[in-house]
Amino acid sequence: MKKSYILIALVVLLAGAGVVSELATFMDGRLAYESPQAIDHEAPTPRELALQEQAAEATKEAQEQPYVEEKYREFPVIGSRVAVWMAAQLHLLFAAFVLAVPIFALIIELIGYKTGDKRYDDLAYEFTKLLSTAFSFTATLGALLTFLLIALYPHFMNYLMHVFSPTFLPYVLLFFLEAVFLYSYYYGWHAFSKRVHLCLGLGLNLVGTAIMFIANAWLTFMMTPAGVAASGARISTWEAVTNYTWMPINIHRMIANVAFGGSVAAAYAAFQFLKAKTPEERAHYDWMGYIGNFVAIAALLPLPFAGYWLASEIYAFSQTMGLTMMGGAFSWLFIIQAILIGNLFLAANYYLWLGMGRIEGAERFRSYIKYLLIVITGCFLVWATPRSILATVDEVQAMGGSSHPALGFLGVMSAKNTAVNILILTTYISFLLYRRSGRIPTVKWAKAGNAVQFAIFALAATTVLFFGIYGYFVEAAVRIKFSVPQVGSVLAAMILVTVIDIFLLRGAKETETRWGQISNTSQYVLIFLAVTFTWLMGLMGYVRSGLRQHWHVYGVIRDTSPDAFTPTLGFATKVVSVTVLIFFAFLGVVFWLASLGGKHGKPEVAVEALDGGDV
Amino acid sequence: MQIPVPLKVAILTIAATGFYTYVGQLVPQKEVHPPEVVEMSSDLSTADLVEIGEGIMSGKGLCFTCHTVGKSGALRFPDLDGVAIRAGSRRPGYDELTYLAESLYHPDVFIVEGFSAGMPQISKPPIGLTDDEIRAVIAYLQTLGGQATMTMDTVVPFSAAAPDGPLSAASEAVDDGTATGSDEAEVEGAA
Amino acid sequence: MSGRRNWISGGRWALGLSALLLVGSVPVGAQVDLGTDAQRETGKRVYDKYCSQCHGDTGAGDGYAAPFLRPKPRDFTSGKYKIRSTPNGFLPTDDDIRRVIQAGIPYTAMPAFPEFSAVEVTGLIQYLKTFSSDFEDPEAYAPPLAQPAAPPYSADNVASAVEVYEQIGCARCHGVEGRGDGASAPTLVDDWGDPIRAADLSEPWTFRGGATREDIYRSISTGLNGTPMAGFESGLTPEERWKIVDFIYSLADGQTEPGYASLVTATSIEGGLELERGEEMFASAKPALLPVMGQIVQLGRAFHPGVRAVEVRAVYDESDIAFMVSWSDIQANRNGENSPHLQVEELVSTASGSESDEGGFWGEEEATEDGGDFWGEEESGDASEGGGDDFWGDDTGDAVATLDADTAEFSDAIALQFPRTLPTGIRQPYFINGDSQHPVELWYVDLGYPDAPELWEGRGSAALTVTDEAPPYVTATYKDGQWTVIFKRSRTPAQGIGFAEDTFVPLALSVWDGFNEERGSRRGLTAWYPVYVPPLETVSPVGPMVKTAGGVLLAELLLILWVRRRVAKGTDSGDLAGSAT
Amino acid sequence: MMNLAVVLPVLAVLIGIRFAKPSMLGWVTAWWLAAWVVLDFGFAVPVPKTVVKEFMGIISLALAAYVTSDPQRWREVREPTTAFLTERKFLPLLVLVTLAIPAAVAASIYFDMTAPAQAPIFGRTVHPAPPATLTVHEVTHDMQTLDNPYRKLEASDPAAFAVHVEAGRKIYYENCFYCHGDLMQGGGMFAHALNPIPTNFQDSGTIAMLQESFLFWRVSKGGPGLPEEGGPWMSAMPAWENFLTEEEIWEVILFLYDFTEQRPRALHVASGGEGH
Repeated sequence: MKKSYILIALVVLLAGAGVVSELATFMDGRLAYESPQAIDHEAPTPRELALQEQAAEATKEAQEQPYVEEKYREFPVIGSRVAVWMAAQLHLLFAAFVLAVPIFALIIELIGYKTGDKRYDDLAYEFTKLLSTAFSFTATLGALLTFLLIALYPHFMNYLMHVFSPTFLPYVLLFFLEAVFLYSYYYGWHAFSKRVHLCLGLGLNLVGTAIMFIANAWLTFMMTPAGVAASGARISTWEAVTNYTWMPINIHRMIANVAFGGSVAAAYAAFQFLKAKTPEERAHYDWMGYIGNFVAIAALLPLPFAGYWLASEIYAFSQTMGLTMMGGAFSWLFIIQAILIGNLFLAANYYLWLGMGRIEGAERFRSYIKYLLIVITGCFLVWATPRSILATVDEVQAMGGSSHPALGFLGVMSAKNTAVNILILTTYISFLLYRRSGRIPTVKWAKAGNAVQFAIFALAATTVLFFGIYGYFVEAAVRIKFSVPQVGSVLAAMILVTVIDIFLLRGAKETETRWGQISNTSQYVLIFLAVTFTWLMGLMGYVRSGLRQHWHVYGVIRDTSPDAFTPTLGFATKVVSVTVLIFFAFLGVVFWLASLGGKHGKPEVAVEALDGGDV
Repeated sequence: MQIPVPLKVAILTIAATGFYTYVGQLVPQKEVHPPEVVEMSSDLSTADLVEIGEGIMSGKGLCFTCHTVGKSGALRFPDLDGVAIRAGSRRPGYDELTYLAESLYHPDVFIVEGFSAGMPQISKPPIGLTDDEIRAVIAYLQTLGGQATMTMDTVVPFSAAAPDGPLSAASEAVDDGTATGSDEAEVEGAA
Repeated sequence: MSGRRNWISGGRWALGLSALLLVGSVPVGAQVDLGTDAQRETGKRVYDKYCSQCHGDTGAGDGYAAPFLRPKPRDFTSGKYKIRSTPNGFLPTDDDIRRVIQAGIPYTAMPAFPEFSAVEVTGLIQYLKTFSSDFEDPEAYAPPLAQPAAPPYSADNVASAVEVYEQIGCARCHGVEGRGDGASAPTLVDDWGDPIRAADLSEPWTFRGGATREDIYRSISTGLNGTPMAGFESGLTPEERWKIVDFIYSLADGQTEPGYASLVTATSIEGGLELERGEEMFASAKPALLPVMGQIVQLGRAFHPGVRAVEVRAVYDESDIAFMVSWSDIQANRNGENSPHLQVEELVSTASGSESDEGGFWGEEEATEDGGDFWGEEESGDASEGGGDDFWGDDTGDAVATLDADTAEFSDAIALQFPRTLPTGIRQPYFINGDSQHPVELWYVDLGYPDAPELWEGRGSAALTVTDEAPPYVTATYKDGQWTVIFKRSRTPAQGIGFAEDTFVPLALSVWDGFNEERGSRRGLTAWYPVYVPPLETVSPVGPMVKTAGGVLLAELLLILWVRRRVAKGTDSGDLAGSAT
Repeated sequence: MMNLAVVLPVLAVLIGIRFAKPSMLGWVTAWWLAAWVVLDFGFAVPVPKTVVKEFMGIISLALAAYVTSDPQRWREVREPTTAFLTERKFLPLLVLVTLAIPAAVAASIYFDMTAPAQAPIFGRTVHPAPPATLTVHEVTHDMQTLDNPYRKLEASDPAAFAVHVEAGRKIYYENCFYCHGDLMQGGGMFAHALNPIPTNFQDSGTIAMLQESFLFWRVSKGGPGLPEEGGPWMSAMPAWENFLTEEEIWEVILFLYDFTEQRPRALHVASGGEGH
């Protein structure tokens, strides 16, 4: 009964609306026809005449109007800048994934080929499975970005084409090649011989890297233009390509892509783990997540150094831009970055510690966690200490300035460099402990080897601390150079210790690793890591692009659009967040599609025999 | 009450991004705008114009990207020191004001010996100075070796407000900018 | 802490020495300690880097900064040290000098040097002694005066002290209310003939010798050498001195720190903002003490503003806002004229002293040199030497007569400065008269003509104009060394800035002290301080409180329920993120 | 630097806890409280609230990671908590706590909303980016290559250098010390009346981090010449080009470095910058 009432009410409402609108048109017509002429003749009413005249005039006016090239067009609601920003960000995130996965898929496949261990081959295949859908997304988003740019920034895009038109054809050709390689690599996994297949993988990586290098040329040119006259006229496309920041960005992006790709792959594994029904599945995806995370963190460790190189090139190009980045409007962005990276390190270590639960005999290392945590927390705190502190007027007066007399020491470069280096070293020790927890060395010199490893760590840490503290006593010009021995000692220590470890654990007695026996929490940590990586990429993309401030091409082509201003960090973080959420929604689709394909090819892996410690 | 995994993951993702957004709101919020467009009311004094002009030269006009004041040696663009002294005598029939105005509105028409063309039309985008801004720039240039006489009422040749004068033909030829060849011809003719 | 301990030990030493004095003559060799060569060398090294820029290479108080300083840097060649523990006219002890070096002298250019090592300070003391031959003269030394422990503060003392305060003539210089506005205050000069001001006893934090009750007692006992302030060691009994101390202490309600404000908060009041209500209207408003600095940024610089701080109160109702500004002034200058835009010549030339050839820029004249015309006659300078029953001599009375405020050329004035429009971002107009892009308005009143306040617009100091907008209503009173000026204006004027509720409006003040020859750009001013006008109807916190607390409670209950369910189901696997199946 | 009256007792309590061996829950709570007390009250100069919040957030995260990274520890925390939330004997206490927390939240909101207004906060840019070029006394300098013309005398002609430094000293004590102070610590006679307060040149984070050209820019253009992002726009620093010649500005810069015994950042050093 009730339902029918509602139905009747709806019908009545619709009918009512129709009647009213009909009435309105009718009345309009009535009013128009009030003119006596209209009653007697077919001739048009004065109103109609006036309307016709108006229309004719408008047409004439439009015809007479010369074509004016538009400089900017406006995207509805969110504005052109945000539209392009989000499209570019999404495109880049997918592109990063598509470029990164082949790198470590190929390496894993190679390991599988060399060791003859089929599990690695399966793992590589599983990673690749994520690729094809992601590739289509990348291409689609790339097209969207291009359309948006041409539509919204026609004038500026015209200029970029003026400089970079010679690079377009190679780009498109490479893109075709990429598609050919990718699909043949994926679909031909079991079709080709392993060697041919590996070559396909290599080709895929080379082409992918080349594509990225070309695209990087465009965007680095916007930041640090070269090869053009002051008026903007092109002098040399090659010079425009090889500008100041091109190579640093290439390297930085390559490493960051691997870190990002690894973390997204790990998130995929985590997602599958959580949905898994059988212990076998759980074991497999636990392992996959572990490998993905390993790749991500291994790439994360050298990333700050690549970042330093990039920053120093920016300084070399323009001190103004460098100071804008570090001292100016963007300085607070690096505090947010510190929080993100601190979270990354903390979460990565946390995952490893949780992972110790699945290894028999890991208990003996459990007591070290406390100290590692204290060091990591300390470094995190130092890194997140702002140079100039947000404080109330009273607090500022109490401090005698915007930096705190005690905390001020932690806000400067010496302290931060030291913190980063120690953080990297500590994370590496966490890894080492994890690796060790499953094995007991049997070589005779095990004790001595351990002692040497410890000594190397102590030496590296001492070097880092020494230069960190010494940095307060020397002038800035000298201090800047201190980062070299700091970074050097950390890198050297990591390499040396790894080498020793490989020999030390030769023929080690291995305890059981119970893959799949890990708390669900750890899998959420993996997903959290992926979100944080993605968000961090979004944020750093913003700062790289934002540094240009009100320029399309820094110092050459000015941005005169209404969006030329640099938005607040709060706004930027909102855009980044929305983009990240959209990305993860898309990613969900990719995962879902990948899992559809895998339904009938479930990994049949002997869980107990899995050995993930040695990558 | 078992929450499905995708939902949990979604909640985690939203919570994490939400947290970072929150952190982003805690830091100082500064919006950096491009160099301000100087509001030029019609009652500015000559001294005001000079000051604004100097600001435009170093800011919006980007003049000092290329030009220098008080430098010598191998320069890519003419040094502007003492430009007011030279301006009145450089081209026959051109007084100081006309010369400066032409150099600003149509920089390629007359090229100082020893230099090559390359200055963009600053009255057009991307620099896009308005007539009044160019007025201020001229006022500043007048002080470089001379005395500023520019007022808001002075009619600046080549500007939109200028009546058709003997030079408008030349300016039109340059204005449409379709054929560089014709520009060169003008240069020849004018020189 | 250590300073006080020094005083106690000094006191003991003094007791011992007074015992010796009773016996006979002072043993000479025991007192003249001029240090070793090494000490003096150390001292010279320190002095040349840290001291000579003010006190001069030869200790004559003629360093680079000297022309810009008031009080002038100490002339060490005179052997006259202000802050001592010894009787008036005698040399200080080493500890006295040490104390000043380590603690500095408040509200002068003399900074504290806590980072000097003991060796450096000792060396410096010995080096300072080489500047004056007095230190070689055993006769110039005297043992420190007794410094008894302070008795507890007594309010009764305050009432009975007033009599002593009047009787011995404190008020003649320091004024009845202690604001440094005594009748002879305008005439005071130090032993070098430089004008000097009597301390404003209502601002103890500015006392050169320190603001604690012990410090005040010591300054009263020893006097300040080289100034008209005599020592009252013999003139007053210790009890009487403590009475005076307590009286002074009470003038600032026992405050020893100024407690400068960072915000002026307006208070809403009932009954209409009628100027006739006067100060009573501001009874409920929170006073905000704002420090005043000299305008030294633009020509016509004021290195020594006559006003050190102003106290601001603000009240408002639906339609109007009123500000009450009060400050200590040595003298009410109602004659003469003043105006924000007047040009003044520089009082101080950088070229003073050695290099007279590069003067020009600051203005040619050095008005301080021939200060007699406004700083008063010189004869009062030797008044301190009397030291007997009549500390001030008779001649000061005449001096007062000759320096009459009625003949002054410069009048006192004050201006409240607000931006013309409320700044939207962090950018504010230039704090001195605004700038061409960010104009300000000045609520200006020349206190010689309090009935004719003016509203000025400033677009930089060179572009100050009187507008024809309605100026604020003003009343001004001067009483016992204090100006009190009340401004009242509509909160929603036709032009310019309004005072909307719940907004921060930047305020900067300028004060001209006519006695100090201030006019135009030479003046004291403050930085920008926000004036906050709270909403007339405050939002009740109950709503948000209930909402948030309810939300928290709900979350808690959900959590408890969730945990209980899980426990009941037995699915509590211990995994943070949920069941592991 | 530290307020020992607070730090030492906290340390004593933490050491005591080590021997008292409380439950994991008690241990974590104690450490969290200890960290908070030290941060909030343990410093001679109070740490601003924003930093305390940030640090406590990080420390909470670390403690949570510590507790949950080991099933044993997690159980030790979880079990008493679960017991407290579920068992009947705790019910009265649970009700009390459940009500107390919203009450505390409500109270803090009450105090927040009725607290007297505070002056608004303006973040300050420590070293705003300089312009590409700088025009002082009608001479335009390229900031990239601008250097102190007298700096080279330091090595080549120390006597002449000393003369310039002494000239700078005179300029400083005729112009600058009113705000920046006799000791260059930013504590001049007028410093207490300024906001932002004058720069402390003795701080190794100021002039030692900068090239001399940067100082030349700041000295010659002062507060009015700060760029758009160089807040907070209240700097009282005069544009000294109105008072000093170019030579005098360079000399006073020489003196700043000489007196504070700092070295300027060398020209053309590509650096990674700070805060990275």
